[in-house]
Amino acid sequence: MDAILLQILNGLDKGSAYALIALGLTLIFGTLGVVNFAHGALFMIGAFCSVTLQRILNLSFETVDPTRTDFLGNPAVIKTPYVIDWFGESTGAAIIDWSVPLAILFAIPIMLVIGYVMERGLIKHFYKRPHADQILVTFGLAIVLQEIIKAFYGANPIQTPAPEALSGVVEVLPGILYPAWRVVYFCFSLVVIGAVFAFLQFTTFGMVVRAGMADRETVGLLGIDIDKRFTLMFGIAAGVAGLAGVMYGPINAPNYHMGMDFLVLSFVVVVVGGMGSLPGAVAAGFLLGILESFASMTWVIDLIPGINQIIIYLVAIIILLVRPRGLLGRKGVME
Amino acid sequence: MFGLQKKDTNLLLIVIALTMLAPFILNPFPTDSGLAQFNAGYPDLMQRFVIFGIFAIGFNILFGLTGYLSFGHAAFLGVGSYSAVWMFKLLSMNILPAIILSVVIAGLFSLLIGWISLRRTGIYFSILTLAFAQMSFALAYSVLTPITNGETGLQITLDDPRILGISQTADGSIPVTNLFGMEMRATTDLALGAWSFTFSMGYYVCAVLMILAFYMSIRIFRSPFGMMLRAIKSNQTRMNYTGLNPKPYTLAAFVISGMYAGLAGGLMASMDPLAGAERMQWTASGEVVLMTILGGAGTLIGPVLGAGMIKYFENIFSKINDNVLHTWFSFMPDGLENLMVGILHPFVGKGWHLTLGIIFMLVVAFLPGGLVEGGQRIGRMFGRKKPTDDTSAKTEPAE
Amino acid sequence: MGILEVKDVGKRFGGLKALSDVNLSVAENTCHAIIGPNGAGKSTLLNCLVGKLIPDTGSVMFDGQSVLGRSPHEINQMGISRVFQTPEIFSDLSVMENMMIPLFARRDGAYRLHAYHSVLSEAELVTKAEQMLADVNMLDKRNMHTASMSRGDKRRLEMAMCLIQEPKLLLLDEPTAGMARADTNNTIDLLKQIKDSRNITIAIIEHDMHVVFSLADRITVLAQGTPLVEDVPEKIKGHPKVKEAYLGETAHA
Amino acid sequence: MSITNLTRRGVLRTGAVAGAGLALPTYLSAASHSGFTNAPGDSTVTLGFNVPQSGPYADEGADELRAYELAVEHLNGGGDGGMMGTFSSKVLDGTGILGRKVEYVTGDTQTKSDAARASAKSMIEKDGAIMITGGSSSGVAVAVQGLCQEAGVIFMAGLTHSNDTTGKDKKANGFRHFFNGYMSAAALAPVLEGLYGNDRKAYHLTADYTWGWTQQESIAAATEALGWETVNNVLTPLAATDFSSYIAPVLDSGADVLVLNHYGGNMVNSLTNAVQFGLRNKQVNGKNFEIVVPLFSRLMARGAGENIKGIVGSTNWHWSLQDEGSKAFVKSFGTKYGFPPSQAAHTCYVQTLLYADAVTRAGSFNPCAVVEALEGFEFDGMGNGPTLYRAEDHQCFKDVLVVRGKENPTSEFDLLEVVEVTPAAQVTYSPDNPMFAGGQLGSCNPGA
Repeated sequence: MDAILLQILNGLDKGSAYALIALGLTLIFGTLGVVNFAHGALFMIGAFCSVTLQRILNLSFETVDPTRTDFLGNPAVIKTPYVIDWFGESTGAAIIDWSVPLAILFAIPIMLVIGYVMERGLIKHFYKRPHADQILVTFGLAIVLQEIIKAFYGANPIQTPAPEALSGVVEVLPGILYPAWRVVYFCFSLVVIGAVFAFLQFTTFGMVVRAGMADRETVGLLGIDIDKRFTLMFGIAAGVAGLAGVMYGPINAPNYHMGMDFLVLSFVVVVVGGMGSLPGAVAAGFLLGILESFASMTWVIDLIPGINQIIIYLVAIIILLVRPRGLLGRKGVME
Repeated sequence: MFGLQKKDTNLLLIVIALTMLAPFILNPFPTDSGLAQFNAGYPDLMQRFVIFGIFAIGFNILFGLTGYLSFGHAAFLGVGSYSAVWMFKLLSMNILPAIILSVVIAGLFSLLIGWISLRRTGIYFSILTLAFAQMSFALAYSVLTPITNGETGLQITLDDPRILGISQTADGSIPVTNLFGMEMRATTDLALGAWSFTFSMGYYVCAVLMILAFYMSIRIFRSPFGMMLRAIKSNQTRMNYTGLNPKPYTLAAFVISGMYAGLAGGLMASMDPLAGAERMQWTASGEVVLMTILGGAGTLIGPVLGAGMIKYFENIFSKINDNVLHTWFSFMPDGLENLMVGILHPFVGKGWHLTLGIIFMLVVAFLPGGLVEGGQRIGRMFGRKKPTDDTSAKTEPAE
Repeated sequence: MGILEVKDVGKRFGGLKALSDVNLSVAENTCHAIIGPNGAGKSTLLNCLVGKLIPDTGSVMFDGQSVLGRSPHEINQMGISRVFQTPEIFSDLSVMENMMIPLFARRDGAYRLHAYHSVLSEAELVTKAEQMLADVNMLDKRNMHTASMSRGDKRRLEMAMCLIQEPKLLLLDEPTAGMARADTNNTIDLLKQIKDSRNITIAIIEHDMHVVFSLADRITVLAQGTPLVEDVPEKIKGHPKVKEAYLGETAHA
Repeated sequence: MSITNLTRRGVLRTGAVAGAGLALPTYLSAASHSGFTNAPGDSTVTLGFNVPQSGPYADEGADELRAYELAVEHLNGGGDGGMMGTFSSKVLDGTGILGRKVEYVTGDTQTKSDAARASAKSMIEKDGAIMITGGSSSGVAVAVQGLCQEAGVIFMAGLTHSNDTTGKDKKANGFRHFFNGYMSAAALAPVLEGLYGNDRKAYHLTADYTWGWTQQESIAAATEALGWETVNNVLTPLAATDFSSYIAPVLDSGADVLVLNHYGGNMVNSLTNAVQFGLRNKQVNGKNFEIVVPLFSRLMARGAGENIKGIVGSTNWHWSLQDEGSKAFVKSFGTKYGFPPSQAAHTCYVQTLLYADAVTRAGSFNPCAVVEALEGFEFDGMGNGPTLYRAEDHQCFKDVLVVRGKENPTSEFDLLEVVEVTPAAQVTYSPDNPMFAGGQLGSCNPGA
């Protein structure tokens, strides 16, 4: 029983990442009608925002310590982060310790700007182009972005640890211990998802966007400049992907190709949820996360060897055959 | 000629000439010059050009004509490779039965996957094919290792039975793939002044098959069947109300393109008897999509150009290291030399992906019809229409 | 016994009754118009005839066979061709190719793999297509891409595509909707010419009374999913029930 | 300096007739002429360095490439000579190989068998490479080794740890200096016994592909011989990035040791996840819960950050070794690049020197002569103590390092501490060991 509860928890926190990425992806489909293969790269850039902040906070001045030697036998160079120098040992160390949560503040403006620049500078010109062209251009962009990150940060993963206080395990249910940061990630994703839904549901802006998603032409006829709003939506989608990435760092160390790793999965999630359906994306994200967790249980693998390798794809096939437009898809979108 | 219209005949003749003379065309630089780095006329790359050309031609029959974007075609290529290698292991090193089996198996496999996936259209179809291919990949990598030899890839070994051939040669080596005794590895070198050219048996076998595949694709493009496929892309409603059932047409196109992929896979294994699981991964499926779009989806020659371009970058640009760069600019003063190397460094060698990504973006931004459109524009600049493609076959890419 | 016999057809969408007790008989070689205010169920009825929708109750017999449960392409193969309200043509293909496709469909059935020979080598079909294009005054546009054609031309092309199949029944769904008066008149002329020169049954759904009265031999008036009256045009003109149905519509509009 | 294309196939030069339009087809098929593929000219010889430059192992690849460049520099008489000074064989004199200047070409394996073979083929066919070396995974190593056997050039494997490379997939033209799964297990077992006792329940997570399986098989066999019980072995998909759903069941499986048969990004993630779940702080069966990572790499240890502390594993070589060979290598590498070399760099450097030495001793570039010179070759001074290149399977037998993640690193490179140097004798197995059975070396192929 505990094992099953654990896997449900695990599925939920896996699903959080899927849901967050898929949410932005489906938002871009729904609003702009663009197949964005660079969305995974946005997630990756988000994760590297926290790497960057960590690097910035660890910017150090160097002093030579003649009493110690480095690996070549030369006098060792001791690095002291400026932050520690300025704020003192304890405050400085605390700031470095909390660099991942701090990176949220750092990442939001960066991701919005990246999203805005991407949309205005590139994606905008591809609204009227066939999906095939969109795929090619965004795929090219994804490669370029990840190669740039690789050039700066290398190919190996870089640890971005959670703050000391949140890196242990917590007892979520009696007798069930779970990593604290994963619980934080799950709650965080609920907040972000909630915020996006609330924004679309309760603001005028959101209403216009939703109307635009339903029928772009009509809204255009009302004299509303829907494009401008959609640009902002692209920024928001980028921001959501970025936040998902920032907070994901402590779960798995970021590397330059983590975006590609998530890209295909998040496409599957979006399609299983139903193209352009926000609740669908979220539901499918959590559903596939939980199923993936269950499929990796030993007795399941013993029962069906290899099931953990293919579960997501198998479920996707079954759902698409039973429900032609995914769980909550609308007719006529991307067919 | 060949039952084709004049324009198509010309195109075919050009393609024949280009493929047959490829060893010359691809080695334009003298062997000892610094630019020899850009020579692509060695057997392996030439074989890859035409093999991926076949793959892309086949993919284009499905995607270019019907607009159904399959993200799982690499699975058929992989299945073709595995079939061929198994033939080498069990039957003989003659490539003919191997290739026939790979086409047949890939055809059957695509029939199964197509039959299921074609119940859906648009992106739902794409995701279904993607899911099947990823499942094939994951299983080939792990659970199916007895058949696929997993991560290492299926190889031929000294103790394979090869009932119609020999398990090992007299000197204890693995026999070589051949076509009725003509070894695929055999090459002839030709030195011509400062130039040298390599003629490979394997390449010419692939080239002949590619020309046949290309010819078949022209026939299909111009046939009633090809027209029906374009009609499906254009308007399925009208198709239905004209008394036509689109499903068998798309399924046939799917299976034909799957067989092309199987042929490519079989040839790949014939040139180099190994079949690895990563041939089936989604990135490999994505690559053929990119080749087709890059070259020009729905055009006859575009996919071949796209395939050539991507393979060229993968094999030539990735090999330019700093050392080579320094050689090129060694005539400059040191500071300038280092500057030039510094500028180019991120784009070559390990940065070849970056260059490819930039090229994808540039091509799609400025040449919406792909490389073929670039060719047409150049042709127009010189005052005549380039005969590389027939506009009536060119259709708008898929929605 | 008409070529098309609709008996007791009913269709519901959720709680909404779209059609009920529809009975209709279209006699061979006549032009039968179905008119009625918006929401009367004309399009639903039409969709039931061509296999896009399946009625909940009743039967639809064409040429002695039931069409129910058959898919649109099978029904077309039985001899029913349909012209849409907004022309449905193959807009990525040339005019000539648009004409060849129905010819192949008529000759080879719903599916046949002709993958090897060229379309243009089918000399007999090409001649037929050219003749038909000449009939609709479009021969000069044979190599044009259809995407750039005017709406009137698209309509004519669609009509030609349907006619070249030599259907037993031609269904027209508001063929003049959204057309300028001159175009409408051209279309009327074209349809008249078709009607007079060929042995063909036409069923037409139309809003424009001018079109209906110029063409129809019989008229069925549909209101709220049920036929109100069926009669010859002269009698329909002054029929009180018809007036009521249409006035009701104007009152609500 | 020109390193491009100088050495096309030997026949080219001899058969070349400089004259416009005059063509001389020289041979058709693998007939006999100069005796072997890509025989070098009189002035230069080209080596092919085939390393992952893109994909997850790009950093390893970059380090391998640095080592190769260093080795070429040393062979050509540049730099401080590195391990050439400490190498027990003294035939290398800094004048290249057999008087020919060493040049090289590079390629990108992308850590894919297909791409690696394409890249190796291009070096052989286009650039006339006489030897191919490099790689950072076993799948690639086995694939390229097979290719080199067919093409008739020597393959000096880079980082490849699977038993299969010199087991069932061994080839006459291929040589491996790096250690393997069996050796890791044999070296680790006694250390594990010393640290954790012989009453342990082990839970294995294994990457679901050939390397993972052979690794797991080796470790399970070695630890079971100690008296450990293997509670479970769960195969994880290669593409997995989040291992939490595999880690969670460990908690109540009753196991008190977790063995992670993962490498690279998989290892970093699974270890990170295991630490997240608090496994390190757990008490099971009255003992501290322990994690073992059989194959360690410092580059990967850096990716795992803090999580690596106190974790035991094995490695082929570590820069902190104090023998003369290691010191000399670390010095010349560190001076040139500013940081210490990785084990991948070490094995690649050594392989290049060993090849050059073998050619020199054989007096010929002919692969068969090289094979003969390497088979049964015993040497020392290369950082791993006395080493044997065994003739039966072309595997090097040498000391294996058991290492542990350092609790208090003094620098960003100082992540591992050597717990024990397991002597070669203890990790040696017989050539017909069942874990290595099923393949044949075949005979050396000099190619066309």
